[in-house]
Formats: sequence, C-alpha cells, structure tokens
Amino acid sequence: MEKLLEVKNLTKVFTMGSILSRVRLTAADDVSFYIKPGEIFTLAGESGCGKTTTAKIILGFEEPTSGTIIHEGKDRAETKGKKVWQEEGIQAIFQDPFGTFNPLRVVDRYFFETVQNFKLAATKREAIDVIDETLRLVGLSYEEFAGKYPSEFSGGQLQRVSIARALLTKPNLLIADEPVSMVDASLRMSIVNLFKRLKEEGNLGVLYITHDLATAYYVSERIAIMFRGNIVEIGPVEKVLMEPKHPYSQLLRESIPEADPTKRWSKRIVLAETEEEEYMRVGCKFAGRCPHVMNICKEQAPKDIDVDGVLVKCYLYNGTSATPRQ
Amino acid sequence: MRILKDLFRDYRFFVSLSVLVIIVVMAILSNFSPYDPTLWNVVPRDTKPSAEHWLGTDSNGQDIFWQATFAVRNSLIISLIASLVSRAIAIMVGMIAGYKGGTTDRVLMFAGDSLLVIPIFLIMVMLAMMVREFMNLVVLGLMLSFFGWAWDARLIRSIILSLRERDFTKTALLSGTGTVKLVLKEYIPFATPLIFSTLINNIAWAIGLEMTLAILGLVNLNIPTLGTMLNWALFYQSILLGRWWWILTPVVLSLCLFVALYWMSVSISEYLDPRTRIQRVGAQ
Amino acid sequence: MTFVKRYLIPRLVQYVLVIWLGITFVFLIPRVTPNDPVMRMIDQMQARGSTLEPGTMDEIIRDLTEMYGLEGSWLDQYWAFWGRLLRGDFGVSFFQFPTRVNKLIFTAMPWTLGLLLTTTAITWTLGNIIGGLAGYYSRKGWSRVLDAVAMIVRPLPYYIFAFMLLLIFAYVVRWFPITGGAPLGAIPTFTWPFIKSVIWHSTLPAVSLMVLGGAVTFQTMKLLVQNINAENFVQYAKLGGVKEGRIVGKYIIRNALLPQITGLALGLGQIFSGALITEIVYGYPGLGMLLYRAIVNGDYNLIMGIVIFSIFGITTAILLVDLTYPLFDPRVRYT
Amino acid sequence: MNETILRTEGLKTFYILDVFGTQKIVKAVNDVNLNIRTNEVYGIAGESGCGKTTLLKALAAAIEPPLRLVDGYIFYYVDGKAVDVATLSPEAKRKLRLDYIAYVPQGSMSALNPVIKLKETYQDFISSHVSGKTKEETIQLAEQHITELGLPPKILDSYPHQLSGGMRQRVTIALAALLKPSIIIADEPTTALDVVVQRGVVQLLMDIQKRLKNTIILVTHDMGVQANIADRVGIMYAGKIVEESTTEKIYGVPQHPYTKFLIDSLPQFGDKSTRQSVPGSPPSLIDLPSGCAFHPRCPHAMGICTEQTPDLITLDTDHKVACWLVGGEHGKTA
Repeated sequence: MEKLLEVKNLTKVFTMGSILSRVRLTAADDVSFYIKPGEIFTLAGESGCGKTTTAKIILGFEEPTSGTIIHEGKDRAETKGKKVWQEEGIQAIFQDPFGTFNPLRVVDRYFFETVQNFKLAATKREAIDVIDETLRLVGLSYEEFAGKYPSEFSGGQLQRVSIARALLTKPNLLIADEPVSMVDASLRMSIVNLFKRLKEEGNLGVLYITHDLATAYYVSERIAIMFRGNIVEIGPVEKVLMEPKHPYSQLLRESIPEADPTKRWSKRIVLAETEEEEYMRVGCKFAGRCPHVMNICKEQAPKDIDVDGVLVKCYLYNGTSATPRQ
Repeated sequence: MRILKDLFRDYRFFVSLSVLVIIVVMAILSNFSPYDPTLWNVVPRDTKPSAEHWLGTDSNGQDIFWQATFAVRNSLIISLIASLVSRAIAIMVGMIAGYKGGTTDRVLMFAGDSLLVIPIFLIMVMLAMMVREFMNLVVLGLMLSFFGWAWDARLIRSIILSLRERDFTKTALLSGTGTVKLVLKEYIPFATPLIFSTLINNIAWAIGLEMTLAILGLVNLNIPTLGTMLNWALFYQSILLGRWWWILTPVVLSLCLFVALYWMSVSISEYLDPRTRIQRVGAQ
Repeated sequence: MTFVKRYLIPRLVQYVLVIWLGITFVFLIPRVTPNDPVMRMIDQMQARGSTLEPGTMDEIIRDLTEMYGLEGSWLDQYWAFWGRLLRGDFGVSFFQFPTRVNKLIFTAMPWTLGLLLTTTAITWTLGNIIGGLAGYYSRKGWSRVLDAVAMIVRPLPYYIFAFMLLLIFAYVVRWFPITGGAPLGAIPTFTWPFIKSVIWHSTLPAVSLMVLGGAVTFQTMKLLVQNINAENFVQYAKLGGVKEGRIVGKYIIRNALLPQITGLALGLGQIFSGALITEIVYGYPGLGMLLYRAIVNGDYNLIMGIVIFSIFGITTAILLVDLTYPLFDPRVRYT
Repeated sequence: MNETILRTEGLKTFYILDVFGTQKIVKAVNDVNLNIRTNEVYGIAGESGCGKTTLLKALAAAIEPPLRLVDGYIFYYVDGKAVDVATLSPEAKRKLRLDYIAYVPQGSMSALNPVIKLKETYQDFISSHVSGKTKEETIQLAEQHITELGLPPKILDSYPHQLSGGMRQRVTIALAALLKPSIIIADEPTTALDVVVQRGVVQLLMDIQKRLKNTIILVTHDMGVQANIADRVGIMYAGKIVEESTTEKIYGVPQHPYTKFLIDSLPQFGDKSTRQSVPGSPPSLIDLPSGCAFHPRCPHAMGICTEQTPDLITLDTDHKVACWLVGGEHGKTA
C-alpha cells in the first residue's frame, strides 16, 4: 500500500520553566499514523491533546524529540537543511483566517511571493494567470481579490483564499489545523465540501485536524482520536465514530450535541479537575475518569490492540480475539 | 492623506506641528545669520530687545535671536543623532532578541534592563567628564544614543515575540519567504508606529539631557545649544542683573519644544493605538 | 517553592548581576576613554596653584592610581578595585582634602534621602488616587482640566521646571528661600524651629519633584483605570449588581495599581536623577549638590563614590519595590 | 401555559458611533418583540454579527453608550407586575441584578477579578444584595451553594488563574444562580470550551433550571447545543428575529429559508450525503439590504422581498415567521 505521509513513533517533550524549575510535558507520545494519497485523514481530540503539536512537527515548525516522518518515501531527517516549507509537496492552512494573513498587508502579496519564491511563473502576466486559475478552484477570481486587505473579506471567503494560497504550489498534502472552528457554522460546509472536491478532483491528501467530529465523519475516510498526547483509537470513521471502542472515544462521541431535539443528553458525566494531572498520569491517561477502570490501567500504559480493523489503546480489549500490533 | 486629515482633528497635533514647524524654520534660518556664532563681541553687549536685535544681545556680545537659531539647530542635530542611532540600536536588538530567543535574547535583554535600572545619568556625567575635550555634536549625540535604546528595544522585542507566534508568520514561511524578508515585510510595519512615537519622545529626552549636561558644564560650551545658552546666561548672572531677555529665550524655546514634541507623540500614539483612539471617539 | 524558584531567585540573581555590570562600567570608563584622569587631576591642581604638602600629594596620587588603576594588569586592577569597594573605602575627596569621600556622602545623604522618600511616597499615593478618580470619572469636567494640566507639565525636564518655580516663587514673589537646605550656620537639632526651617527650605524642591512625578503617575493611572474599567471582569461585576464603591476599590484600583508598582520600580532611577538635578537648582545640600561641586572641581574620587553609591542604592530600592509586588499579585505568588 | 417574565416591544438598540467625524449607525437590534415565559429555556441563535449579544445586553438592562435604546420597551415582570426597565434608576437596576436577573458571561477567562480569591468574589456579589450577614456567614452560604451544585468547595480558596476554563465557567454559572434569580441570561457560555467540558457546563445549567424552575435565556450560535437544551428557539438574522418556535418545530418543520439552511448545513452522524452552506455572507449591520435583509442570499427571493420587510407573523400557536413565502394572503396584501 502506498503511503503519502507516514508518521512513526513521534514524541515531543516540552520542557518549560526556568533552569531552576523544569517541568516536562509530553505533548505527543509515540504517535504513529499514515495518510494515503488523495485521502482525508482526521486527527481529532480536545484542546491540548497534542494534535496541533503533531501538525507543527510535520510542517517543520517544531523539531520532534524522537520519531520519524516520511513524506513520499523520503525520511525527513535525511533531507536536512531544507525546511518543509521550502518544498512544494506540503502546504498548510490555519484555524483563524484573519490570523493567517498580516492585517497590514494586501492579501495578494502572499500569492505573488509564493509564485516568485517557488518560481511558478516568469512574468507578472503569467503569475496573475496562475493565481487566477488557483482562485477559481476555490470559487473566487483574481478580480474580486486583488488589492484587498484581509479585513475586506468575510471569514468564509478568507479561509478559501487561504486554501487557494496553499494550493498554488500544487501540493499533494494539505495540513488543515482546525480550518472551520472560527468560521460560522452556516458557512462551514463550503470549506469542508471544498476539501472533498479537491481530494476527488486533484487527488489531494488532507490531514484534517479538528475537534468537530461531525464534520470529520462527513468528510474523512479514517480518523485518529487523540487524548493527552496519545492516539487512543484509530480506524475508519464509520467504525470509530459510529461504534467507538475506547471509553474516551465513547465519551467524546456522546458529548457532541446533535442538532436534533429528540437526541438529548441523558447520561451525566464527570469532568477532569485539571489537565496537568492527566498529562502527568502513569498508565492510561484516561484512568481517572474512565467508568471501566481496572487496576492495570493505573500502572502501565496500554498498547495498541487491533479490534476489527480499529487500533485501540485499552485493556478492555485484551484477551479478545484481537492481537497486539507489532 | 486621510491619516493627516484624521490627525488634524486633534488640536494637540495641530498645535504641536505648528510649533515644530516654526522651530525647524528657525533652525534653517541659522544658515542666513549675519554673525558668526563662535566669535565674541560681534554686537554691543547686554542691550534690550529692539528693532535691530529682536531678542536683545547677551554679555558675550552676540545677537540672541541669531544665537538662538544656532542653538536650536545644534540641539536638534544632537537629538536627531541620538534618537536615530538609538532607534537603530533598539530595532536591531529588539528584532534579534525577539526573533532568535533563547540565550541571545536573555543576554540582550539583560543588557537593556541594566541600562534601565542603573542611574545612567550619573554614568553619563562620568563619561562626559572623561571626554570633555573631545565633546562635539556628534560625540554627544552618540553618547546619548548609547544610553537611550533600552526601553524601546524591549517594546520592539515584545511586539516581535507576539508576532512570531501569529499564524501569518507561518503563512509567509510556507510562501517561501526568507527570515530577513519576513522580519522586514511582516514585522516592521507593526513596529513602525511605535518606533515613530518613541522617536519623538527620544528627541525630547536627548534635548533635555543635553541641557542638563550643559548646565553642569560637561559639554563644549563654545558650541551654541539650548543648554549652553542657558549655561552662559546663568554664568553671567542674567537673572540677578535683570537681563530677562537672555535667560528667557532658551527657557521659552525649550518649553515650546518639549510640550510640542510630547503632544505630537501623544497625539500620534493615540491615533495609532485603537484602544485609546476608541476612547476618544467614544466607540465600543 | 515555585515562587522562590521562579520569582525570588531570578530577581536576586539579576540584582547581583546588574550591580556587577554597573560597577564594571564605572571601572572601565576612565580606562577606555583617552584621558589619564590622574595626570589630568595633577595638572589641574598645579594650575590652580594648590599649596599641598608633598606628602599629601603622594597620598592623592597613590589613591588615584589605585582607584583608576595604573599598576598591574587590568585584571589585577579590577580585583583591587572591588577589594576597596567591598571594604567600603572610596578614598579621599580632592577638593575637600583630606575628608574621606564616605564622610561627604554620608553627610549629604540624609538630605537627599529625606527629600526623595517623602516626595516619592506623597507623589505616588496622591498621583494614584487622583489619577484613579480622574480615570473613573473621565467624562467629568475636573478630570479633563487635570488632564490638560498634566499634558503641559509632563514633558518638562526636571531642570527647566525647577528653574521656573525658582524664578517665580523665589525671585518674583519671594515666598521661599532661594537656596540651601537650612539657614546658613544653623546647627542641625531636633527642635521645632530647625525642622520648620528645613521644611521651609525644602518646599520648593519637593513641590517641583512632586508636580513632575505626580503628572506621570496621574496620567498612567488615569489611562490604566480607563482601560480596566472596560475589562470583562469589571463589566461582569457591574452586571452582577456589585456596589459601585466596591467595584472601584477592589476591582479597578487594585488591578490598576499592579503596573504602577512595576512603574515605580522602573522609574526610581529617573526620579533619583531628577532629584539630583533639582537639588542643584535649589542649592539643596544633598547628593546632587555634592555631585555638582565635585564636577565643578573635577573631583573624580568623589564623583566615582557618588556613582557607585547610587548604583547600590537605586538597584537595592528597585529590588525592594519588586519584592513587594507578589504581595499584590497572586498570579506571581502561585504559579 | 406559563406566565410572561420578560417582554420586549418593538425594541431597537443601535450603536451610534462617531468615527473621526462621520456618524455610523450599527442597527444591532432592530424591532424585536420577545415574550419570554417563566420556567422555560429560550434559545437565541444566529451567525456571528447578527446582533444576538447586543440583544442580550439590552435584556440585561445594560445599555451604555455608544449603544442606545432608540425605540421600544423592555418589561421585567417582578412579582407579577410589569416594570419598564428604561425608567428604572441605576440603583434600582443594580438591585434587580443577580437577584431578579443574573448574567453568565461569554469568556469566563477574563470575567473574574484576577487578584482576589473566588470566595471574595462571592462575598462581593452576596453582600451587595443581602444585608445583615457577616463575612463568615456569606462564605458559608457560598460554600453550601457550591456544594449543592456538585462543585468542589475548595475552589473558593483559589484564584481564577488556578482553575481550568471549564471550572471557571461553571463557577460563573453557580454565581449567577446564587440568589435564585427569576431569569438567568447566558451569552455563549459554551463557546471555546471542549465538547466534553461543554457538556458539563450545559449539564450544570440544566440542573439549575430544574431546581429553580426559572427562565434561562441562552444565546449561542451552536445549533447542537440549542437543540439539546432549549424549549423555544428564536432565530436571529441581521438584528431581527426571523423565526421563533418550539425547538421541535424549529428543527422539525423550519419555515424561514434561513432557518432551513442553518439546520440543513449541519452534518449528522450516520449520514454522509452532501450538505451545503448558506450561500453568500452575512450582511453588515451598518449597511443593511433593503426589504428582507436575507433576500441577497435567498434562493426564493421575489420582487417584494427586495422592497418590503416582512412582519413576524404567527403561523399556528407558538410558531412565528417573518418571510413573504409564508402566511399567504397576509403577505400579498401588505
């Protein structure tokens, strides 16, 4: 099976505080997943679960503590000296479209700079053609965008502009970090549908990072659920979201409010008192809130177990027909 | 143009700009002075203001008006050297500390903070004493600039630090933009208003310090500046002898200059800072 | 414990480092500038035709040589320099020979300290109270008037402002004495007439320091209060129907004072320099006047003593103010 | 049927801004008639910039310049009697706050005084309304209250920065319920919280409503949250309520094209069929389109939509819509 991007055993430890009082925090703990060409893969979880850190490492904005990242068969560690953002293959878009562009600069500058830096056109005339062509992919045109400042666009429009900028270099992988959470709910689908279309028409692979499981279900093929630095469950969306196996995935799935007054929450839940406490926990990080907690959960971190095509980090599935992954 | 129009709505901007224009015109007039400012007894001594000598003459035998044009010019030169050079230092230090971070940042910021904490006026007095013979406009300007960058470097650094974390930094990098271009094109525009308003403050600071050092006799007293004019007036006991026109000229000029510079900086920074601007127009 | 590690120890380390840096600076200035201070001073002495016995001359030269260091490598000189400092020995004054620099500084210090402590305390307290009220009632007429006054006073340098007050109140209307800290020849005693005359003499210097410093405190406090008044937690308390007096005191003023404490610490060096300049204008017998006479007489030893002493004094004062900060801000106390 | 507890009549509140000499009018709340009843959760939903937060400010009697009450009335029903809020003295308004109408802020991050302990905040809020209690008694009251709501009482000894975002938000909700107010108004209380925490916050809000049997007015753009807790929902668009009904009808048989779009654009689990966004962008409140403000985005727009603003008409009990498509003759005769 061909893999567009493979992340293997990625770990990132942050040390915070001064020389005198170091606090070590494992933001990403042995994270492994892969993305196939032309696939939308979701990395889902709550804030502070490590999904953004993972994205930053893939993009080269952070150095991993350990682990490998392989893009198109090339190990990142071996192509040293060249930053990811100088390659054409990976591009990214961000959460807040208004933060994506400098409010004091005209948006089209970024497009011309990209064209210039990646040598996508020889003349200004050609550059405009290239830019216009890309803008049309996201439903905009050069005329309605030239010479405008970010504040002159609406959030939804600007997010599409941001996607267009990323598409200029014709990447095969787009990292989208919470691309719709700052966009009004009524306009979200226009962005999400765009991913779908780009995937189908342009064979674009997308790493879709979100806490919004409903759009994740709608748009992606496979999903990984992250919790406090660990991927606790990974597999096809149909399975992970319709019959979640890990107790945390179950809680997360149940907590999504559905736009249907007949499906109201009935069960009561317990919240964690502090996040640090869970990060520092030995064993399974969810043990403090898990309704099925066992003694072993508090002592040793669980390994991935393959249950029916889904990898789950949970002792509940030990001794089932499943076999641990090598 | 719109910016100027908006600024002129603030009477402080209008007043300060007018005063500054008059003062700059005065400085330019020094080129047309009929008298050499370094010579003594070029006119009758100690005469009251008259049609011939608008602001009277002093005990050195100089026409006070023309002497004042040189004084204003030289004070402005010193303060411009001081403020421009210190701004250059502040921008460099602030940018490097903010963008590089880590040890570089800590060392640079420690140096800057030390300048803020140590009573630098006294250090300057020591330094001025040691180089008194070599003191001229440029040396004094450079000396002041060496001590005047710390606070602004800190401000610029904090701007860069917050900008570095903003997503558009990543957008620029992903667009293939290099570090130098990134800093110049993406970050400098944010710091420009601040640099500009601190530039004005720094000019006032430099003029004030020059005056203080001059009154202590720590500069070259043969070069007319607002400070040395005051020094001479005090030296010849102009107050006790009732020569008010002599002492008042540098005092009133510097008063106008300080108030005008301050008003201009307040007006500009209020215009540029949305929070205070909003308070002024009363919007939410 | 984290407080000690995160706040206290770094502050103390910074304190020591700043003093070290400042004093090293003082050590370097005479060495990197193109003048030989010792020879220059000797020249100056001879030019004035001072009649000093050969013995005392030698002592001065030895003193100066040691202070400015002409023997041994710079490193040796540096150690010797610190050695003297740590013994608290600043050598002898040149223009009031053979009085020791220490003694001159300690005679002048109470005057400066008294002036500085009272004015800073009054300025800071009054400036914050008035500025706070003016910020809360920023739409009222008196608030605007005060603001306008501060806009004019604020930019004036210490020298010019003190000089103007002197001109008006000592020359023109003659309400206050022109110069000095007490009547000439008066012996310092704890009697009412003497204290009264000290207060009388220090009124103008104190007023000029208070008005200038007060304008700054007033303006910043006013702006802080205006900004904090718009903060969510203040709006929230208002929507919760908390009484106005309590909102002003506990929610607005308390939060606005935090940056003012930092501001006081950062401004201390300036206030101190300003006080020295003001003393010079009014001929007030403190450190500033001492500095002025040292400059006029080219007394390097004395200047160096004053500078080093001030570096210690100011950095320590700033440290003390900084150390009170956690008492007011729990975010520093518990992190 | 429950009684009215809060009512607005032709409410218009505009921001009147003077931006460097040019006057700008932001029509944030433009002719809103609400009739909110006892013992119900009333949800107000809409896109960002539709005026819902401003409406909430008006309902909380917190209209301060540059926001102005241009026209209309707000009535509180205190002990069954209608009180015109605009005629109240500042002190009378202050007394009604927390006691009659309590407010839950949007970002709890900055809503609490950072330099005092939570018990002091509680004490400030209590003693401003209840007299004759010692400090110990008020703190005891706060402790008891916090425990009843299932929050750990030790948080009273903490400073705001020591708590997580979810805990802080629950503290502000608990604080709002302190004096058993008749109305609690909550402005996007779950925004910026993680889904699990969000659910905990909603759970607390519902617990309080069940216990006090009072009214909650909940503003949120999250249609999922609205569906989960609101009894009735008002859909706001460009400063107006365009549709209002019971939650079942809003989600089951929406009438206004905008409401239909809002609900249809939400993805559902188990359904991967293509969904579309509402076309176009929300209008600027400074420069509203003529007639029905939604007409530039509406696929069913007719000639009349660009000329006249439709009234909010009652379809059947408890279902009101402002659209020329519905109401038949009523629309055409206008």
